[in-house]
Amino acid sequence: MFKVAPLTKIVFTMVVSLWAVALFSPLALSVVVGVQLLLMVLGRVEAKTYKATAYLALFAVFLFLLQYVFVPDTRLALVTGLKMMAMAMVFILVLATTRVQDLTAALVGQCRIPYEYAFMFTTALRFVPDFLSESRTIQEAQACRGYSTKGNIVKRMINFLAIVKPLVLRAISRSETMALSMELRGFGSQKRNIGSQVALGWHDYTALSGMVTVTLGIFLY
Amino acid sequence: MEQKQDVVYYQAKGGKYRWVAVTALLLAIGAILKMVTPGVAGVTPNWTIAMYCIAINLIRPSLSQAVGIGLVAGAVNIPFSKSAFPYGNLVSELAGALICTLIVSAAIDIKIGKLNIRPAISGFLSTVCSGLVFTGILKIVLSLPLQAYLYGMLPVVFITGAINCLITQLLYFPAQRLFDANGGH
Amino acid sequence: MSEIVISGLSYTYPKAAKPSLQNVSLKIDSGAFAALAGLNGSGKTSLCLAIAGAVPHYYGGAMAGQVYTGEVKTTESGICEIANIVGLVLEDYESQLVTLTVEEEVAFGLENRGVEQSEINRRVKEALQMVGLSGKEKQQTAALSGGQKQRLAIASVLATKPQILVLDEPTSALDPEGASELYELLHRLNQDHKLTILVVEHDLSLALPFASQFILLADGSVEKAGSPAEVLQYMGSKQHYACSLPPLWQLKLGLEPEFSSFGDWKTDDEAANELIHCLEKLEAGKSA
Amino acid sequence: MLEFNNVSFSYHKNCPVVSDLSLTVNPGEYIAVVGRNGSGKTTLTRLIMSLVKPVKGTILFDGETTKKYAPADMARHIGYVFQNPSRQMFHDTAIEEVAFGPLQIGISKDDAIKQAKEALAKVGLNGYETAYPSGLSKGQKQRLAVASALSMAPRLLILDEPTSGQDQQDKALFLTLLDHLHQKGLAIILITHDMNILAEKVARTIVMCDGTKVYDGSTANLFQFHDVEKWGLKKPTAVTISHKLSPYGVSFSPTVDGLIAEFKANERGAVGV
Repeated sequence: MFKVAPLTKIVFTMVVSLWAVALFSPLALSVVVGVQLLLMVLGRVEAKTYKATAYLALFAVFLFLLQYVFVPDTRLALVTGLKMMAMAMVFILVLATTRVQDLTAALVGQCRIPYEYAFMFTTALRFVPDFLSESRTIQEAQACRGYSTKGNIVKRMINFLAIVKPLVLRAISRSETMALSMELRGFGSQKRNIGSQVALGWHDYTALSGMVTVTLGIFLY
Repeated sequence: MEQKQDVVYYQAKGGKYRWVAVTALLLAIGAILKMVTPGVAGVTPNWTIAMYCIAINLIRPSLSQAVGIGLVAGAVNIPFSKSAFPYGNLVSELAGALICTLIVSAAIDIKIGKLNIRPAISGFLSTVCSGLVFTGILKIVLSLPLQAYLYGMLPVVFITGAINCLITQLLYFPAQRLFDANGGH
Repeated sequence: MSEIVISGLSYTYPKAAKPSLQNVSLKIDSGAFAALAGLNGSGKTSLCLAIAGAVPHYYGGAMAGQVYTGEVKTTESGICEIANIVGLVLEDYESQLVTLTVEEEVAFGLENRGVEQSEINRRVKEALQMVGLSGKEKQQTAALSGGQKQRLAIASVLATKPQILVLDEPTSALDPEGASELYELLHRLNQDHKLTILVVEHDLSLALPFASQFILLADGSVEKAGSPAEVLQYMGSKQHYACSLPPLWQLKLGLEPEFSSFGDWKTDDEAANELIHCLEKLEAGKSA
Repeated sequence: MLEFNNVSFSYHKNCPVVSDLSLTVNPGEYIAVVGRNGSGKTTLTRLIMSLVKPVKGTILFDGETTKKYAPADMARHIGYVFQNPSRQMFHDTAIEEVAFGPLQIGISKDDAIKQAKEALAKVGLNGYETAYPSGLSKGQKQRLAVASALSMAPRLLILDEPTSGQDQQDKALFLTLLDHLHQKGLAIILITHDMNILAEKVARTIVMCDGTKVYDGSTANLFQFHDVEKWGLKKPTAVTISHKLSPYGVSFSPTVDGLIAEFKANERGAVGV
C-alpha cells in the first residue's frame, strides 16, 4: 500500500476499528468500507484478496440477517453488518499489501514487542503449509487403514483424533529439533540485530495526521 | 588404549526456547485444523484454543509469557481464517491463555480418583472464558440484540467449551509423554 | 587447524539406562571427508551432537572424556560459539527451517549474532550460491522441494562460516538422484571451500567415491576407523556386516580369494577396468 | 485380481499425471514399481487404493470396478504402507496401533486384538504388544506399519519406499519378511528407488516414466536389454560391470553374487579349454 511504513499500517488497523466502533451512520460506515475497497484497487492486490473480501461480505449479510431476525430494524442491522465489514476488511487490506515479516519487524523494533513472540508468530505461519500437506497425508494413510468417517457426531469427533493426534505428536517431536537448532543459531542472544526497520517518512506523517484528523472529526461531531 | 576419564554430570542447559517452538508448532496445527475439520452440524472444536491449552499445560508458562502466547494465538488466525473481528480475537485469546495458565499453575490437585483432569478443566474454562469475552465484545461493538447473544451465541460458547474440554484431555497425555521423552533417542 | 579430536568420550543421556557412547577416541583431520556408519542405535547421532556441543550442553547427562573442535574444547564453550566452528544439519532438517522465506532463513543465525546488515546480505548471497539456491531468495521456505529444503538448511549453517560441517543421515529422505547430487555438493564444499565434512550414512556406496575416512560405530564404541579400504576390508571379514558392504566391495571381496587382489575400488568404472584387465591376463595365460 | 484398463488421471485438465495405463496384477505376484520422482508411481498406487479416481478408463478389483469404493473399503482387501509410517501412529501401545484398522471396520474388540496379535507375530514383533510405538527403532516402526496393514487380512500389500532411512541390517531383515509373506501367498507391490533390491528380490518390474508404463516384464531382462538410465533409474553396480565384461565372455548377471559366479564360470571355462 504505497510507500507507507508497516507501523503506519498497524496504526491504520486500529484507527479503522475505532472508527467502526464509533460510527453509527450507515452512510459513514459505507464510506469507510468504500475507501478500503478503493485502496485495494489502488494497491493492485491479488484476486484472492477480493475473494476473501467477498467471503467476508457474505458473513456480513449473515450478521445482518441475524440482527434483523431478532430486531427487525433495517438501519440497525445494516450498521451491524457494515461495522463488521469495516473492521475485518482492514486486516485483509493490510495483509495483502504488506509482508507479514515487515509487520512483525515493526512490532518488535518500534512497538517493543519481545522478539520471541514475533518469532513464534512467523514460525507458526511458516509451518502452516507443511502441516496442511502433512494432515492430508495422514488422512490418506488412515483411510488406507480403514479410518471411517461414519457414525454419530461424538463418534466422528473421537475418530477424527486419528488425524489430529499424529499431527500433535509430530509437532511435539519436531519442537525438540527446532529448539536445538534455535540455540545452535544463537536465538535469544542480546546481540540480535533487528533486521530492516522502516523509519517513518513524510508519507507516514501525512497519513497519520490524516487519521488523527478524521478520528477527531468523528468524535467531535 | 583404555583411558580413564572422570565422569562429569552436566545440567541440561538446553531447551530454553522449547516453549517457543512447541507453542509455534501447535498454533500452526490449530490454524490448519480449522481448515480441514469436517463441520458436523455447525459444531466444531475451537482448535486454536485447544492447541494453546495443550501447549500451556506442557510448558507451564509464566503469566507474562501467557500474555504473549494469547496475543500470538489471536494473531495467527488473522491471515488464515477470515476472522470477523480480529482485535476481538486478540483480546479473547489473551483472556483464554491467562485463565489456562492460572489453572495450570494452581497449586491444588485437580483429579477424579487417580485421573488428572487438569487439562480438561483448563480446556473447558479457557474456551468458555475466551468465548464469553469474544461474544461480549462482539455484542457491544456491533450492538447486537440481547436475545441474539443469549440464544444464538452463548449455547455455542458452552458447547464448544465442552468439546474442547474433551479434546484437551485426550490429546494432552500422549503429547506429554513424547514431550518428556527428550534425549532418549 | 579445525580438526576434530575426540578422546575417551563416554556419554549417557539423563534418563537413559545405558550409555550412548562408550570410550570413543577418534581424530578427523582438517579437510577430511569422513563417513560415519553403524547400525541404528549405535550412537551415530549422539556423536554428531557431541561434536556440535549439543551433548552435553543441550541435553545434560553424564559425560567423560573430551571433544575438541579446532582449538575449542566443547565442554568449555557455549553451544552458539561452537556453532561458529561446527555447522550441524540434523536428520529432520525441515524442522530446522523456521522462517518464512529463503533469505531470512540464511540470515537468521547472523541476525541473532548481531552481524551487520551489509555483511548479512553478502553472506546470504554467498551461502545460497554455495548450495546452488541463488535466485530463490524471496521464495517461501514451505514451497521448496525436500532436497532444496535440505540445501537451504546447509546454506543457513554455512552462513556463519563454520570450518566443519556435520550432517546426520542426510540422504534418508532423498531419492537416489537427490542423494548423489547431495554428495556432489558435499564433495565441492570439501574440495573448493576446504570444509571438513562428517556425514552419517547407512549406504556406504554413496560416500565411497568421495570419502577419505570411514568410521564404524557399534554399541556406542568405535569398532573400526581408518581409510575407506581398511574399514571395508574389516567389514568384509565380519559376517554380520555382509549386507552393509557396498555391492562394489561385495564383488571385490567375493572375487579376491580366487583371483589376484584388486585395488581399492571407489567407482564402478575403476572396478570394470581392472576386471577387464584381469580377464585379458587370463585370456593371455590361456593362449600361452 | 487387479486390472487397470486404459486408466488416465490428472489433477488439472491437460496436465495428465497418469495416462493410458493398463496392467494386471495376479494373485500372489511380487511386483516392483520404479521410476524417478514425479513419474506417476505413487499416483498409480493411489489409484489402486481409490484415494483418487480415474478420469478415464476403469480399475477392476476381482472383476468389479472400484469406482464406488472408498479407500476404507479397499483397505479390507489391500494393505497400503505409506512412506515414513511413523506419521500414522498415534496410540500408546503397538497392539492398539495394529488393532485400529479392524476396529474401524466394525470387528469386535476381542477379535480385533486377536487379529492384531497374529499380525504382530507375522512381522516378528511378538512380545512387543505393549511397546510404545514412538520408542521403537525405524525398522521396527516399519514392521509395525506392515502389521497394521496385515491385521486387515489383505490379499495385496503395497509398500511405498519401505526401506528408506533404515540401516542395511534392518533393510535385509525387512526384505526377508517380505519374502516370507510372499511365499505364504500374499501379493506384493513394492515402490522402490533401490535398484539392488530390485535386482535381487523381485521377478517382475514395472517402470513408470512421465505418467505412463514404459516397461513391464522380467527384472533380469530389464537390466540386460534396456538402458534404464533414460528412465531416470540408476544401474545397479553389478549391471554396469556386467555390461562392460560381456564382450570378454562373462555372461550377464544383474546381481553381485550372480556376477561372481559368472566370472568364476568364465575363468573355469577358460582354463578348461
